[in-house]
Amino acid sequence: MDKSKDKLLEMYEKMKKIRLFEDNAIKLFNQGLVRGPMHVYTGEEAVAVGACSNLNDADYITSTHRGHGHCIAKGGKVDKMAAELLGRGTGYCKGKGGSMHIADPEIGILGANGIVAGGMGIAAGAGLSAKMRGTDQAAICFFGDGATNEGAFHEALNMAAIWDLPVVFVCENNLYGLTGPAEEMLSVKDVAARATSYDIPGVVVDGNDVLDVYEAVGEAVKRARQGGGPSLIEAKTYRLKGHFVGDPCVYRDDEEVEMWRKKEPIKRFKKHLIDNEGIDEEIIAEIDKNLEKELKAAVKFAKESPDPEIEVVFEDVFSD
Amino acid sequence: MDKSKDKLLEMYEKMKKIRLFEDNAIKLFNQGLVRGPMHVYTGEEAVAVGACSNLNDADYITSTHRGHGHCIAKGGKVDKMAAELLGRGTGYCKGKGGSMHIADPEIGILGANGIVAGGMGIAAGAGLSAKMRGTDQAAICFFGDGATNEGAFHEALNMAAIWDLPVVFVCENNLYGLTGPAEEMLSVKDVAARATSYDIPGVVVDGNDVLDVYEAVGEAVKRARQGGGPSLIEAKTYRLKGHFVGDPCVYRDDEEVEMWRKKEPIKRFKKHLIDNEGIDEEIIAEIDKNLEKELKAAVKFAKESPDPEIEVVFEDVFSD
Amino acid sequence: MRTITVKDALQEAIIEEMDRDENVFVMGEDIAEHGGIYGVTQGLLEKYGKERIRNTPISESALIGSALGAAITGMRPIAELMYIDFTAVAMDQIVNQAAKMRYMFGGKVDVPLVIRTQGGGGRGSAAQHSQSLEAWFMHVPGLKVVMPSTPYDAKGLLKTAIRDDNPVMFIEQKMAYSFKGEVPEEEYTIPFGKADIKREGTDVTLVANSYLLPRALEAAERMEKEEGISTEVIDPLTLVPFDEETIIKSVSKTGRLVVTHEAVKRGGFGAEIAAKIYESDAFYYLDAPLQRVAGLEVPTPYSAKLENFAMPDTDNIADAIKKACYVK
Amino acid sequence: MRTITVKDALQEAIIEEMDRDENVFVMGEDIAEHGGIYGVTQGLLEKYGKERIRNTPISESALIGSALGAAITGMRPIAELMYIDFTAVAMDQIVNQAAKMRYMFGGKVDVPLVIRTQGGGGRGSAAQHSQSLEAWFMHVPGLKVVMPSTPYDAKGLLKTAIRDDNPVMFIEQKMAYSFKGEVPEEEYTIPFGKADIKREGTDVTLVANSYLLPRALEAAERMEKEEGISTEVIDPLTLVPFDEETIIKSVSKTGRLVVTHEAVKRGGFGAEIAAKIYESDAFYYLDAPLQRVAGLEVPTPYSAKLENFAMPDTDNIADAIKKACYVK
Ligand SMILES: Cc1ncc(C[n+]2csc(CCOP(=O)(O)OP(=O)(O)O)c2C)c(N)n1
Ligand SMILES: Cc1ncc(C[n+]2csc(CCOP(=O)(O)OP(=O)(O)O)c2C)c(N)n1
Ligand SMILES: [Mg+2]
Ligand SMILES: [Mg+2]
Repeated sequence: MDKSKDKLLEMYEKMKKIRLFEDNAIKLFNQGLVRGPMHVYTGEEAVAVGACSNLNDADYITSTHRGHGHCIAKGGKVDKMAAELLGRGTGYCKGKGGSMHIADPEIGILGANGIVAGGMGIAAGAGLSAKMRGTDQAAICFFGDGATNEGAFHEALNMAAIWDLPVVFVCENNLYGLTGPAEEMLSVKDVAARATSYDIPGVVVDGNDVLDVYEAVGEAVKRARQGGGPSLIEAKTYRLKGHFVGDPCVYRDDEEVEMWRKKEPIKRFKKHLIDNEGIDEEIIAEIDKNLEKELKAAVKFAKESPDPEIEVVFEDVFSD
Repeated sequence: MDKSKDKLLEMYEKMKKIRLFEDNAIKLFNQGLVRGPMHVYTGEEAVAVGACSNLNDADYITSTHRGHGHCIAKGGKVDKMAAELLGRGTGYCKGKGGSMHIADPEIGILGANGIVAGGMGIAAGAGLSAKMRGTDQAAICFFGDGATNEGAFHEALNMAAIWDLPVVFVCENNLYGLTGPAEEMLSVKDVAARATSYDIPGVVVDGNDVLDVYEAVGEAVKRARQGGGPSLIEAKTYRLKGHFVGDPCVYRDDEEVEMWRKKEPIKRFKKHLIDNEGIDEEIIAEIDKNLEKELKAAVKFAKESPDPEIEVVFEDVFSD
Repeated sequence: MRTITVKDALQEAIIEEMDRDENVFVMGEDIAEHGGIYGVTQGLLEKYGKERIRNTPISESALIGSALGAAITGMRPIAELMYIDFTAVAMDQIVNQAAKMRYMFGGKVDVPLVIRTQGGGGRGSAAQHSQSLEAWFMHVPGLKVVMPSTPYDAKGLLKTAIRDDNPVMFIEQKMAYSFKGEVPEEEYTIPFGKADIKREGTDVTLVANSYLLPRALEAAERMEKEEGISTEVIDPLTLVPFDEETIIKSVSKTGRLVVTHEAVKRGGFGAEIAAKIYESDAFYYLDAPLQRVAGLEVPTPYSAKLENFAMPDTDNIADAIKKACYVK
Repeated sequence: MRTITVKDALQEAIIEEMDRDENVFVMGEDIAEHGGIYGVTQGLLEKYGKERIRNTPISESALIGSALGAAITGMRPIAELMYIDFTAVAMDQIVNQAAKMRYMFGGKVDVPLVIRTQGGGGRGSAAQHSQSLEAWFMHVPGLKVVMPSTPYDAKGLLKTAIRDDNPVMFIEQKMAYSFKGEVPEEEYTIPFGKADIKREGTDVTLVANSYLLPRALEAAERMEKEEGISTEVIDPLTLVPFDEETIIKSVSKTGRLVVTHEAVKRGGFGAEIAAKIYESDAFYYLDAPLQRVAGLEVPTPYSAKLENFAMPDTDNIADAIKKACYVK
């Protein structure tokens, strides 16, 4: 398990990049430049980054409606992402996908997904494919607490388990579905307990502690690559923003949000880097500054990019 | 828990009635009088009878493609069932349903179901309805081991659990789906272990021991009526015939069938009644004789019943 | 008369029917505190409590399945399926169970189940949240299919749906919740299977509903003014049951048919209406080829420019009217 | 030439493509030892082993989902969905995921996925095992829809489907597996989007496919003999892509159109074909109203008497030919 300073700083950088991307995304949304529902990942950065830090470009992820974080963590480019949010022709999907469908199969990002639990079977299939092709690729399947009440969750976990597929199922338990509290909607306290149904490891981790996630998912990825089959990892976390941008959040109170803001993963990791890893605050400041620049450039790129040509509407229905 | 001789004899009678019904059904099928796939319950009688012996007419059941046993156990009439198998106008569904859709909502039989796990949400809904209407009705939901890999299983159990619905989920684990061995297709040894996912009781019973089923389901029904919520009961059993009538059974060997034939539930219960309950063999012989008559009459009724009138095809699409 | 939105009209219908019959209740995702994703049930939790305004887990198959189970055992559920695209995860319970149950059981059950859902484009919700899938349900015997446009129709039809003893797919449109119109204070219902002639005309028959109805009316006005074409605009209100008679009569008079819907053209309800005309006696009065104005045969794209291009609009409808009348 | 069944022709296609490309594999319920519920994959387990002839749990959503996941990461799965009725439990993965993925991702993936399934009536399988649902899939951009009838077509089209880089719904018919016909030993494929004129004629155009094609041909023969009517019988082979040209050309010649399908009439593919004719230049050559010969608008009943009545047959088609030609 690589815990070199470089690796740790790379993780910090990715988390921060996600945060800044979302800050900008919200701004763009509020400027009326983003359409449709947009779900931001603010506060959950440690999960995507901790998990994906165990993967390389050949590995796969499937993502969700709240997908920006997964995409960045797996190596997605913020300029193409921003352009996609703005529906521009230079975006990841030529402006045809938007926030909920950003994908980059070349680096294993098998797509955000607008259907809750819609990606879980796909992740199993990517794992099946890796296994049949005899590679050591692994797949991480991201999904929320709410998604664990979908039938698709159950079917995919059973299938992955019986075939020992190299898939790590990472549940982001952020306490709510859209507005439905996990407490009311889930018949178990810990999603991880559902691993029992598939006779696979079920592990709870602190989803706001990137190293905790990194390690647990690392174990699971290793197991997966070695033919040991799937795992279910539940990362307890919280979304600091509403379900979608503009959510009045009538279903939760401010104290709860405040309480979680204190456990916010980026500051926490920064503190750890400085306090325990002997990393210079200035190095971090430098990273932050570069990221600010990168994001600024990405937004500029997006804004200056043209809308797709009308002909694009007819393309890509079929491959020929 | 009623274990009077009358009750026990009633249970014996029902089990035997199921057996005889299926024997006749197979005969009718082989005479070319039954169409489509027909799945018989031979060897699993103790499950339906043990379970339904805890219900009264106001309670509900949902059933499966292998539904004859559940129907008889809940009080269904063999003449109307036989007529339905033959597609006659006097059948339970006027000949429009056939084996896989026999229903008698008046006595709580909410239908056999051609879709694996198709009845599970319906059972939850019947429980919800009972709860909302403030009655103490309970619902038993029957399904197979194969069905527990369907998403609908998972969704229904979670829903029933969070709302404490009065539903008892009874899994007939007969070791196979259609041809898929539970051993290979299920990621757990015991279906009952899946109860953990819903934080509800999960119990394994000997599905070939009618009293074992009766007691475990009885507990669960009591709990359900009292607002204690759902349970998952796994009855280990075996179908002595093929999946459907005509199944070449290439996926299992004769020894296995022979082994289970020895554990066959009706002989076993009969022995228990005579050996331990002091019931006279002649009383049982009398029951058998009467059942033979009843079944003969049912088959006669079915065969002599006319096909439905053509106009019937247009009826019942909508209620008006 | 007072003017209210479709959203409020739908809510009034629900309130009136819940007050009228204690067995009516609402279940769905995020319908309680949040009031539903488009706000139709806002405030109802406070009024009726969480038993009758019942939030469900994200389990659409169990949502419809349990609503169905409740419907056949004495209750009258209104199940809200957040987006019509999500019918895809509940299709078995809608199509194989709810729609067929009465028939399969030989008439032994009533199924008083309303499935409220919404579809269509216009908000950049992209391919998995913008579909128009009414044609799927129209093709399934045992389902009634309702698609209102105006607040008046939305309210009257929803009340009828709730009182109906059969499964009803009640399909709203996300952009149409804010449509405004007159709705009387007095109670009323609107029968299923009776089309509404929204505008009389003599030269061409235009069938339109839901989000496109106002666009159709606008196109009709414009063509009257600009080209002197008199367009009869008919809203079927319900696709099942379908009022063939009114449309056949109209086309027999005008000889020209334009149909518009948001759903992609291939296999949309426009095809069925066209076939009904082509096989009816109206055939003998036809003066021009059919014009269909429908969604492009592509998944809904996200970008405003592309989505707008992919959706029918007033201009497209006006063009079709002209084409149907051989006006260049 | 040798004569084989549709079942054997399908199996030959699978074998040839599996031999040709090691990434092709089959997955589905009960397809291994048992060889599939209608026997198409019988014997393949012995030949290819359980990795490539892969039995799945009863989990249709995961079946299609995992096939899709495999398809976009280098494999070419053939997923067998036992009955088309069960697409209802996998609809999201077919419609929201597989069909739209390439488009949503801006062209970034190929989706070489074949979904083989079977539908239709004739065996007393009742309402949940007898549907004809091709119209649902035809209405979803991004899916190709294939419905073969003869062994020759079944083999050639399945090979094309397996080589196609897009999701293909390959829809068989349960009674048609035993259809026999000539199939060459030599390799061949059949292109998508090219209709096949199965019988030439001049008086009326009859569109038919799948199980009803032989009935249509029989009706055509009978009408030739009994009434001197010359019927042109066209099998579209693929509903998506659809060969409009051939049918428009035929109807422009005959002026009369009969369409038959097992699916219920309302919203079936006959409506779409009718609409295509009505909106094409063939309109100007039409001499008679459309005739549709389709399933009754009811769930499929179990009893033989009722089911036979609910399904179209040779007599119904012959009657429609006569009607289209104004022969009483
Ligand atoms: C099948 C389906 N049902 C409902 C929705 C609407 N929806 C979008 S996100 C969401 C909540 C998902 O909750 P969770 O899985 O916990 O993820 P989170 O949003 O908390 O990250 C819902 C209900 C959907 N997109 N798809
Ligand atoms: C959704 C669905 N998938 C597949 C089938 C085909 N099928 C019918 S019965 C059956 C096996 C069911 O196994 P199990 O649940 O164990 O019940 P058993 O037959 O053993 O009683 C299958 C696969 C179906 N009817 N419905
Ligand atoms: Mg959540
Ligand atoms: Mg079984």
